[in-house]
Amino acid sequence: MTTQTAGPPEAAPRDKVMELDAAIAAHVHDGDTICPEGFGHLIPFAAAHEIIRQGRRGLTLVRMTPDLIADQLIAADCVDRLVASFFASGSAGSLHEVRRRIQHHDPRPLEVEEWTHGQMAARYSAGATGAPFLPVHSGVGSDLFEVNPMLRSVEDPYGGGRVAVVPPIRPDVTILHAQRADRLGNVQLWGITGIQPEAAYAGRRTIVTVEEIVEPEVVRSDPNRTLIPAHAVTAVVPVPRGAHPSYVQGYYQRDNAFYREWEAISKDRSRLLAWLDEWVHGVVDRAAYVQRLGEERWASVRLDPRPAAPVDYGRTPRNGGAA
Amino acid sequence: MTTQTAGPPEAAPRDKVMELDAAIAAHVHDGDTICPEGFGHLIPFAAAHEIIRQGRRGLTLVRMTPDLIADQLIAADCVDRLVASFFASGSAGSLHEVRRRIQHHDPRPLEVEEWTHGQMAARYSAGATGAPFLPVHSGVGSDLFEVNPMLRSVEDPYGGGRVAVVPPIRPDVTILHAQRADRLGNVQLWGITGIQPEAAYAGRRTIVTVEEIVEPEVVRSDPNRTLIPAHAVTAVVPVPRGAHPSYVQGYYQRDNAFYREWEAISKDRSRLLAWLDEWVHGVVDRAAYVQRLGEERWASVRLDPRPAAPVDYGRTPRNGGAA
Amino acid sequence: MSTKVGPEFLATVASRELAGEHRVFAGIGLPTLAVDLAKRTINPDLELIYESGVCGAHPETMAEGIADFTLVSGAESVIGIPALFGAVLGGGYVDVGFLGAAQIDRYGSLNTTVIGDWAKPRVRLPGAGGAADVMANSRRVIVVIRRHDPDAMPAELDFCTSASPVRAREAAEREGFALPQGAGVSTVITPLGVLRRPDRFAELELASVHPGVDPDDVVRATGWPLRVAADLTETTPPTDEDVRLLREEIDTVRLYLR
Amino acid sequence: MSTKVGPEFLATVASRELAGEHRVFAGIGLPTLAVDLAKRTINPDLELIYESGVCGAHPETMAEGIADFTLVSGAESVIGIPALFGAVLGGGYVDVGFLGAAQIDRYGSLNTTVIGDWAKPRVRLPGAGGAADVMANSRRVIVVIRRHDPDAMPAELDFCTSASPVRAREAAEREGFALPQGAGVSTVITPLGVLRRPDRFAELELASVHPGVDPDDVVRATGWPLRVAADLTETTPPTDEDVRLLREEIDTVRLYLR
Repeated sequence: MTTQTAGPPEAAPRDKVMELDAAIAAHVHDGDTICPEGFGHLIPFAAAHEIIRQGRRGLTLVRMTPDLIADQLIAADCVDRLVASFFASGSAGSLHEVRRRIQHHDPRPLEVEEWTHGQMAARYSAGATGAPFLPVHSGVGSDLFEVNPMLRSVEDPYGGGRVAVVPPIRPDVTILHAQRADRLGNVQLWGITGIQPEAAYAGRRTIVTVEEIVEPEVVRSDPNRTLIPAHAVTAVVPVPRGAHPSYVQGYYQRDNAFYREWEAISKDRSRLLAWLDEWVHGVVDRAAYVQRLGEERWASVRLDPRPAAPVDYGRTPRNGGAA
Repeated sequence: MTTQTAGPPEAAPRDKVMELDAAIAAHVHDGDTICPEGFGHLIPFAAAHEIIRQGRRGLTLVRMTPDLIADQLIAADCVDRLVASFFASGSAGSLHEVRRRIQHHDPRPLEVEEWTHGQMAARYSAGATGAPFLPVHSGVGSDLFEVNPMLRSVEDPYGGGRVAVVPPIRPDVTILHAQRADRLGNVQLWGITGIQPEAAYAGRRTIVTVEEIVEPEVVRSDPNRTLIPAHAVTAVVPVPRGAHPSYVQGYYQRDNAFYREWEAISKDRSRLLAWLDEWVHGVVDRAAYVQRLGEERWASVRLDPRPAAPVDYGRTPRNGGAA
Repeated sequence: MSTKVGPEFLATVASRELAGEHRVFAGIGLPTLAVDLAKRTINPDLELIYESGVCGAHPETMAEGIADFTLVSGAESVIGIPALFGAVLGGGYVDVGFLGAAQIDRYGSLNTTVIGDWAKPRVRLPGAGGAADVMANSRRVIVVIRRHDPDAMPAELDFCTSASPVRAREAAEREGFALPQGAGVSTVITPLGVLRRPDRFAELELASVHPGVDPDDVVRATGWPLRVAADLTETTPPTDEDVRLLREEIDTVRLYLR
Repeated sequence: MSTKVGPEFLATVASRELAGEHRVFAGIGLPTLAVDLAKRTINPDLELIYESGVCGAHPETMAEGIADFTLVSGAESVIGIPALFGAVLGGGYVDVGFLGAAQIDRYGSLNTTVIGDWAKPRVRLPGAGGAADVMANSRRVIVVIRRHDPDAMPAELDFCTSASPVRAREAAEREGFALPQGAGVSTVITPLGVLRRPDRFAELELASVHPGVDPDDVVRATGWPLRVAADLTETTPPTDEDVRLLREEIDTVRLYLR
């Protein structure tokens, strides 16, 4: 007899606004499993840089698409183990620090656990919902079973045959970036929303950095836009431009030029470490990074407006309506 | 060796706008399993009344909360079998036609399949995603297993013990109501969105009635609001006020007075049949029903505006942005 | 046994159970009144969650259903039904669930399905709805029941819709099931008194009697040999302000105060 | 063997495979060009689906990634990753998936994981991403590959990331697995020719050679004894208008046309 323990979130106060350094210091510990998620959009670079600055060690890094954020965290020696379903960057090509660690064990090996996107999505959903496992479609006939003992199977009790299943992800800390939140931690995001709601619920603690803290009335005027309710959030941190060089729908574009530069930076380990010295250790916080990037760079990723068509939620008329 | 067959949706033309009578005639057949869903909101009454008018027989009616729409479809003798997780109306109390059929087999028995809300939600999710089953938390230790042979269990392959599981729902037709859609069938809804996206994907055919057909530009200005993409929709039908006596967030309130009247109507079978004669068989279409209800009734459910705060998706500036 | 106390009394006693709690899964009826009163008195930060997917409701008018317009407009979040039952309930985010029942047994198992035989019942009740899911996943469950007699509180349920941890443990031991995370019914508020369970696998016992109620009468009104707590107390009645809020600000149309 | 044709040729041939299809799961690179060209020529109604959750994309500028801003702004729908992999792919809604690979075998199994041993590979490739999910669920898969030699088209894969229906059937027969709904790779477009499978469980065979290519050279460039179709044809090259669209309207910065 065992007990299902999705496990309740750790308690958090009602006003959840914190500074980034304090949030990372309080909630990210050596040896933690962290999920700094965001599928090509809203990648929480500012939070990752703060983790590097604070010198965390022995982390298990879980991300569907590692992206540059993985190359940086791994090069900074924060990470012992990578759990992922893609080992390159869609826009930047190879992640050379990741490849050096895996192909040459240079400077030391990196433990890897490998899934498909659909399997990772199911793992986050299982983690969010307290499901002990979820069935998936992919994997049958592949070699993925051979290199991953946690990819398993069960017999369909409705007679459909054997089915591949995956276990939940329950990270110690989920770290996300989003467009806006209120001080209670109700988070609104749009554009590619990826795996963020499931990752937020799956986290034992969840830190969300946002472009803007807005008044509760803004959030409450459009409750369907709150994809991450406050109860799933431990700390909310205002960090404008906190996703650069990735992007924020409606706020700034991806810095594709930087993504293209990354290949050359990461290919040369000493150059990569110099980059970390200059852009992570060499800035005190995100505001200093934003300033060092300079106005011209920010102008290159600016956007013109493209507003969403209005919607109305309605309000009971003062003089009644339905009896 | 068996084949997983989520089954592709039946092909549909690119412009999916149809009239309601034609959509029901084309897509709802005697003996079909139908899911006219909507959790207390956006209940597709107009479509159900058209099914009654067209005299469908032998349907399996699947709805989490049967609501008055079930009492009406069953009283009109369209339904042989009810699959549900709640057998009353939250606002109207008892559904007396349902109770007569179950308690007294009057005028004849009604076959019933019974689940919990969480189980039904999982069944729709399984149907939408082609999963052969999904694990659920509820049921352990209850008598639900004894009355429902389709509620089963499997052993967690990660050592967590035995887990209750449910099979997919794959209705012949899912029928929904929503605020707006474009002619391609991209459906936008807000307020309580319930099980609608999953039900739309689960349906072999999916009919969506809407308050308004809007230009593609409206939908495409806010793609995150499109909870049901066009590929999951077979036919889209403009039916203003098509959810009365239930409600449409931002358009009109629930007609709570009618819900309260229903108890007395449905308690007396002859009165219920007279009601169907007057309000379903006695009107040619929804426009006639709307007109018969009268301006005073509509005024009683009107709403004042409460607009959502604007959001912006952004557009690449003409003169460049990121290189 | 006739009702000794009115709905104002039951709603107020229920509201006090919400002191210090973060998130409540609220139903319609007396729970609607209880959560509203708690927010206006002892717990203004209480998050109201409804099975329709509304989280952090701030209704401007009293809801007549769990899927009401007034719960949505101005809410902090509205999520889909799979997310509500999956992530919010299954994820262990609900502190307190409010449930009603036609029958409740000594361990807090609930019947909301049928009176009589399932196949052709004497009374067809609403069924599980979200109750069984709330029971399986909430850190505690409070039951408010408008009757206290051996039919409503029998030795054996006609049907077990929502299993107590004791029944779930029996299934776990018998068939190897994982034990659900839900800790079961902690508190039952009846017209005669308040029953509590000392721990997850214990029996309900009479913790307090409402003013003027003889504990022996409560035992006689119960279908199993009800234990009386050693530290039995008298239930603190509503204050005038509680009653005023309920009648003049919350349920002004006397929909649930009946 | 050196490349006989340029990316304009490959993209155009790929685009023609999309005639009459409803929904395509598009990747980045040559598939980006192919789906854009198809929409501008033979299939303006084609729905572009990206694994980032974008359905019905209408990009105003060429995407540099599957999660690009330009794919989202003006799209018909953006859904979550679980819905994209669950409902759209798992639900059987994808007609055509576009995949790349470092290696492909005779039945259309793909390797995108490693060259060499998995634990310490000679080359660490990007891994499964969504490819294995696309393979398991799409009605057909088209592979565009920039090399045609025995390393890229070997007798045995170094690693099977995305299993062909033949490999899936072996697992089904051996271990009782349900057979995935995906029908596997129908078409492989290489720099030398086009390979097709007559049916789901058949071997790929050479269906057409690009202009100037000797079929025997294609057989020699393939790591297994490649069958040549009885009705072998010559691939129809791009028109001037195809090339103009690709160069002057679609990939104006020559990101993928390289």
